[in-house]
Amino acid sequence: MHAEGNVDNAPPLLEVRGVTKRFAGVCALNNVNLNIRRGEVHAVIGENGAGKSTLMKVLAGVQPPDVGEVLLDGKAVHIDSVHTALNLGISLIHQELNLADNLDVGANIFLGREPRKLGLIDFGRIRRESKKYLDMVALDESPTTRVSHLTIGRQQMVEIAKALSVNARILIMDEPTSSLTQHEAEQLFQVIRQLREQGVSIIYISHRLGEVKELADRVTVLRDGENAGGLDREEIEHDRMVQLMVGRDISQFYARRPHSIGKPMLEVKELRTNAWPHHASSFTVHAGEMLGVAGLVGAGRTEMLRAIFGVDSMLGGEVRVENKTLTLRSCRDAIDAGLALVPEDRKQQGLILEMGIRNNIGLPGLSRHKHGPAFLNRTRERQDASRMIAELQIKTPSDQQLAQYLSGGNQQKIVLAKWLSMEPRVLLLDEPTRGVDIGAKQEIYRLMEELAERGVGILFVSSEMEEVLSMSDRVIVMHEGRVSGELQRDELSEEAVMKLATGSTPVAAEV
Amino acid sequence: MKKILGIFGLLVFICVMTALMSDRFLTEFNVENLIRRTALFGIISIGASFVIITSGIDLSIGSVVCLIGCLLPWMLVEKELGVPLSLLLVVGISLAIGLSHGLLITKMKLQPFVVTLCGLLLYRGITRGLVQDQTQGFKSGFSTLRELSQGQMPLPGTEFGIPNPCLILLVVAILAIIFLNFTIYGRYMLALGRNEEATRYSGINTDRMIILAYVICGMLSGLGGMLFVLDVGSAQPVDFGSFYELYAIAAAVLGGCSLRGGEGTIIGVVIGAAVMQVLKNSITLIDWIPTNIEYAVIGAVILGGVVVDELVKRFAAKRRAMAQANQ
Amino acid sequence: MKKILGIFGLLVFICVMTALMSDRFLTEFNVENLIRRTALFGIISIGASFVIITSGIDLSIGSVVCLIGCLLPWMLVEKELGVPLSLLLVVGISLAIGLSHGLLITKMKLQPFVVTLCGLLLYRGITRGLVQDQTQGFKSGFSTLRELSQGQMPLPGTEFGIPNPCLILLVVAILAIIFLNFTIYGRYMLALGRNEEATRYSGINTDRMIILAYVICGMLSGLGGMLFVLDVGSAQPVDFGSFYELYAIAAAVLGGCSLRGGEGTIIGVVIGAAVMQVLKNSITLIDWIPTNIEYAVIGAVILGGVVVDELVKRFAAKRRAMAQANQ
Amino acid sequence: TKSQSGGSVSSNTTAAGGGGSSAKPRVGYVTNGVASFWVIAEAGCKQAASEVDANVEVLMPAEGISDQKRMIEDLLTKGVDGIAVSPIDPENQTELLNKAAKYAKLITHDSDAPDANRLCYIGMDNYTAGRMCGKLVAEAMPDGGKLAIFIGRLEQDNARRRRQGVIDEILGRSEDPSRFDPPDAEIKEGKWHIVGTYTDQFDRAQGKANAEDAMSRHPDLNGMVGLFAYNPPLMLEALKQGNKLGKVKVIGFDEADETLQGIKDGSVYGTVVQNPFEYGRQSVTLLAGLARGKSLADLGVPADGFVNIPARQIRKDNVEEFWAELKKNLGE
Ligand SMILES: Nc1ncnc2c1ncn2[C@@H]1O[C@H](COP(=O)(O)OP(=O)(O)OP(=O)(O)O)[C@@H](O)[C@H]1O
Ligand SMILES: Nc1ncnc2c1ncn2[C@@H]1O[C@H](COP(=O)(O)OP(=O)(O)OP(=O)(O)O)[C@@H](O)[C@H]1O
Ligand SMILES: [Mg+2]
Ligand SMILES: [Mg+2]
Repeated sequence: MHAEGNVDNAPPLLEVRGVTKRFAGVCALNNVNLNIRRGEVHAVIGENGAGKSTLMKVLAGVQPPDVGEVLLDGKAVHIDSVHTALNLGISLIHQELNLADNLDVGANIFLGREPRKLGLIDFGRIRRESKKYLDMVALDESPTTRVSHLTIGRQQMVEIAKALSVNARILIMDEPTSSLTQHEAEQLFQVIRQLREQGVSIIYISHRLGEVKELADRVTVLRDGENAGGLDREEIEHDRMVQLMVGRDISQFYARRPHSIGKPMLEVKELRTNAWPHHASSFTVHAGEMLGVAGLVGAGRTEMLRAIFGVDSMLGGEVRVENKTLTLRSCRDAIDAGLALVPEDRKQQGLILEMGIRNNIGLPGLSRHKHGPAFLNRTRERQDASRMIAELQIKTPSDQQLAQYLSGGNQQKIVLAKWLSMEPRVLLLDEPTRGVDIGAKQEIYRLMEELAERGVGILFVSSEMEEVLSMSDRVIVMHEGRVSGELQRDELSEEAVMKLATGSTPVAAEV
Repeated sequence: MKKILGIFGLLVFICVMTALMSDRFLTEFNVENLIRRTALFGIISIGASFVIITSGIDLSIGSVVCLIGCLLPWMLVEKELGVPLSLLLVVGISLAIGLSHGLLITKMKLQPFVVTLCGLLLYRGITRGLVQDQTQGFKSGFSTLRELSQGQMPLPGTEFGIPNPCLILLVVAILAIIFLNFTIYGRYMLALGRNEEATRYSGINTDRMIILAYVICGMLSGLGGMLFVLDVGSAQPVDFGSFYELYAIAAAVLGGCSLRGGEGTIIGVVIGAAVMQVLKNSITLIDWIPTNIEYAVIGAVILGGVVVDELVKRFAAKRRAMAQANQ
Repeated sequence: MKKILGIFGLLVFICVMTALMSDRFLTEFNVENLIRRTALFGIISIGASFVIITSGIDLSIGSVVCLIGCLLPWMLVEKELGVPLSLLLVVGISLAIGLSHGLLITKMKLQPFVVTLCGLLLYRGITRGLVQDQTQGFKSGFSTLRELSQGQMPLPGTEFGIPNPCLILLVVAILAIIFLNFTIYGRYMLALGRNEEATRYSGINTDRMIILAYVICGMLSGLGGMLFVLDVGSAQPVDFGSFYELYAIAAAVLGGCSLRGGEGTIIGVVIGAAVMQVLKNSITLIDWIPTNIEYAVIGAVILGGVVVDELVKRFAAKRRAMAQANQ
Repeated sequence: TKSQSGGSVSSNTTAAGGGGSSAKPRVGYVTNGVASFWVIAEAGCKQAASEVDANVEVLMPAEGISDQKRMIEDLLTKGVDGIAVSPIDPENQTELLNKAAKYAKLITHDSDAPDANRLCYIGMDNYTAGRMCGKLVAEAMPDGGKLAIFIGRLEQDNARRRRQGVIDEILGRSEDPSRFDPPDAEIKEGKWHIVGTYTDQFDRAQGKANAEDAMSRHPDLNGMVGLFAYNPPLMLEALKQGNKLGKVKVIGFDEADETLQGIKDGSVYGTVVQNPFEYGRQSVTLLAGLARGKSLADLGVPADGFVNIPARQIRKDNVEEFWAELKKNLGE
């Protein structure tokens, strides 16, 4: 725990005292304290919905606290707007992407702080300066590229460059790596270390405890909106963090139970998608098998899953499920064949946030269980929902709760529940644990395993190396829209995956 | 339910105030008229609300009313096509219009506002060209057909009768309520109005649902146009049904539909339509309100309605938060 | 640039076709008329485009044109307030209207469609009540003031003169272009039109920017209303400026504004306004097109324009994808 | 300020049109709106065009006064030889009309613009026609009673005069077209009680609603006067619905089929009809003659420039004859 008279004994740069924040329905923060020293990387961790993002939004002037005060350099400050926060030198990289993708990279980096000449925007300076920050995060994009032309990962790097450009004293990063690959993440860590050298304080939020261990000087843990303790540099260990976060032990890696692999469930042959029209992929998923798909961001993995699920039409190739070739005109065809997809972006593609849990879970099954020609089977819907809520241990006051009021992990469980109630034969998962806390992550792993045991074929895309390594029976690695290699369980290693992911070029400065 | 309460309260309030200020308001004759007008506008408003629920908009409603309103007497009187064929054509045209809106919006990915704005211009223009700007009327014929709008079903044991359009509205509204709340399609529409992408990922053919919504709207606009012209007796292509889309959309909004999609109740929409018709009636019946500020009164009432609705919502949210904090 | 190219091509195409079919099209007199009309509609369309860029909508433009168009002669002729005071009042009223729209939308969180729909009803209603449904005109007076709309600046060395509204449009358009593309406020509007939250998180007071957009739209509608009435000479409260909001929005859409916000160029919008005025002119000038299908032609051209635009976009995207794949 | 463009237009006119009396004259006929009334006038125009060998173009502005301005300008652009206009707001359109008069022979029809340089006016006096309608009212209701007036709009000059004529006639006032009784005010004089004037802005559903509401508000109404062509049919609909057909006297204006049928059936006492067919026919004949270089006097226009096409009262006795003539003119 934080020993009060610590090594460097410097007065805190930023101090949060007794902050409380309520939303309709939840108390997101309750009497929370936090102190940040000059030039440290301070990790804030906690389960989904613990209040991390809310606390950061309070600091960044996005949401005013109900009670409590914030002190900067020992002086009470009143952060009533983002503008004030920026002026005080506090800059926040939000958990969700926040870019105006109709503008170019440079415009986004300097949005709200445009250099001016004679009252007009100084475009030349924006171009020059943003290049500097792009170089800092090693993003080789021109400042005049439209943001909408970038992949999600690259957009995240732009967001980071934007935060850097503030030259903040306190830089807050809310899960910056959730859409980055290992390589990009490493780049980010280097930037963070540099900034720390320069005396910038960094508040770092992540569900990847490995990163926290690697980076953080101190850790503050939140649980259910309250302080659950803190750790100093030498105390930062996986088990202690987990202990504080969830109040019980969870082992570092999920231990797979060995199980048998059956007949081929999903066969993909020479599949070509819009992202890489001339590159084709082929592979097979067997019953009870977990096939991991690794690759760099933009390797075309999401596109591939979408094509298999019939969201986008494929350019060529064949998809067979249990030896039957599918004609995929829409998702319905895929669902009818026994496929299910947990998409990458749960808020946009997985859930209808303003609808209740029950209706969300019931949505894909409505047409299967209808009465008569088209009447709703509400009983069935209710039963399915309560069964799933119990089975997946979704934390909610009622099955009518709107999906938007749940924490990220519980939202992800609803997306899973929605598909499990359809009893799929093949489950496609796209980054199933992105932004999900360690407890929920373990449960998702447990669910995946249970399904595999029941003979479901699982194809999962993940950018988290640990996850790929620990969960897969077999891994295919994608590079530029094609499968660049396949690794059996005993061949799996970080180096091997990275080698294939970067297109068989020797792994350079990575890791 | 709560949403309906507000607009229902407003309707009751306006009715009570008017009844207090004019002893003629509650006469059978007036009530009957009000019911008939509400029914006519209610039908097109229900159409509008389907489109709005899928987070679309239909600006062409008034022009479809014009097209059908002019074509029906034109086909019957000028072209002497006979009632069955004419009705068939009316149905076919309304359907084709709704269908083409839906297809343009889903398959061509055009914005509903743009597509239906073009519709607004197009259908009125076509009507004017087709009937050469001539007023089209039934010339005192077709009285059986016109009973559809003008007749009434006597209530046994009373002098009072329910106007036929009201019966039609009743049927339409009940079907709409069942469709929206008790069938999977209604659920799909509500879901896709909130989040089309997620609905599509759930295996629902959202394009088909959106097309269906525009088809329903087109059909109900056509039905409305038919009933309007059967009621009024004649139609002039240049101004028949002009601005009715705005009345229909306003009724839907008053009735609790959000233009952001995914929300709305049929009963609320019908009450919304009633509010506007009663308002117009009140302005005529109450002597000291000059009739030329009619638009201003309607505008003010709609604005007041949504402002109060918003304030009540905020107040409720605040009270809920307080209550929780005190627990 | 590419966006403008399409609409510019359409304008040129229509002009060439009309010129081929009517030898009167390119007479000085006609060109001058066209320029004046385009200028008048261009001004209100620029207003509309600001609101559309912030992903809002303003349906009240036509009613503001009506309000100002009737009030100006009313104040000058009936109330004899004098030119300076009247102009001041015109500015004040337009500003107040824009401001109240902006405040209702940002602070009360009402939907732009609803607020401005109420405005549409309200301002026309108020005008009708205020001037008692009487036509308001200048009665052949105030000719100096009317020069603003009717006069022209002779081009030295030629017989040709540039109509004053065109000069006003030029000033408005240049200011708008500078504002939108070269000042931070324009950039904020573009950004918030696409992603309001992100813009707010960047420390920008988005509410203030949205209010500003509605104020600009209100002011330009007011300016438009003033120029329209100075040009025409009189205004009837019941139909003056009726449907102009739709023309303005259509011009903005034709000119490349997306109703989803964040996109649009001023030059495109002005060309969009020109397309519609030239179309109307062509229909009158070309003998074999019956004038009563005017609306139909405009509707068809707008629809055709957006459909072709969409197809071209798809084609370009496909080709780009192919090109990338071949690298 | 228009002198420069003026020069160019007239020169173009001569260049393109040839101007001479040998070529077919081109004539424009601009109405004040879109209505069936004008469709009859259009038929008259067409007939005259073939009679005197001219080209005629009939334009109906759908969007009010600015639309009318645009149409007149566009006609001038086309270089027509003559234009007949029914000005929407004569008092304020002087300039536009004078401009038109500069480049083409300009006459007014249906509604006059005495201050503008028009050559003559073809039509009738709406005030007089109103008084004729008032006479019908007095005939139909010898004992007087409660009366409601229905009209599309009141801001049009012809509408105002027409209504005033009705009121002045039944109240036995002197002739004064400039009088104006406010529309909402009730007028009680002697045996007459005029409860008000209802406008509908051309919305037919509203027009019918007005008739219904007037009956709700005044259950003892004895008479209804409809002053725009579509008003009497709507009043009949409302009466039918309220089972008061025949109990309330209906006096109309213009010649909607339903109105004429009503006169035949006895549910309408009578109507006053203008003669739009003649408006059109005479306008075109006159303009074509002027274009061929004839003078007004040659063409039989009285010195005061007013070609009177009188309104007529149609009652049960002459309705058959009138209707037959109307059908013939429309080519039905
Ligand atoms: N605008 C809001 N309205 C209502 N409730 C909210 C709002 N924002 C957050 N909450 C709730 O407040 C609680 C804390 O949310 P917060 O986003 O801070 O959690 P978190 O620790 O960042 O979780 P995660 O790891 O999933 O990002 C959650 O229960 C959340 O549902
Ligand atoms: N809708 C789209 N249209 C065109 N190109 C797209 C589209 N979506 C993605 N792409 C492109 O396709 C490529 C593959 O993207 P995809 O999202 O499938 O990668 P991924 O490997 O799944 O990465 P991530 O880990 O971010 O999900 C990228 O180059 C991206 O720019
Ligand atoms: Mg968070
Ligand atoms: Mg992906």
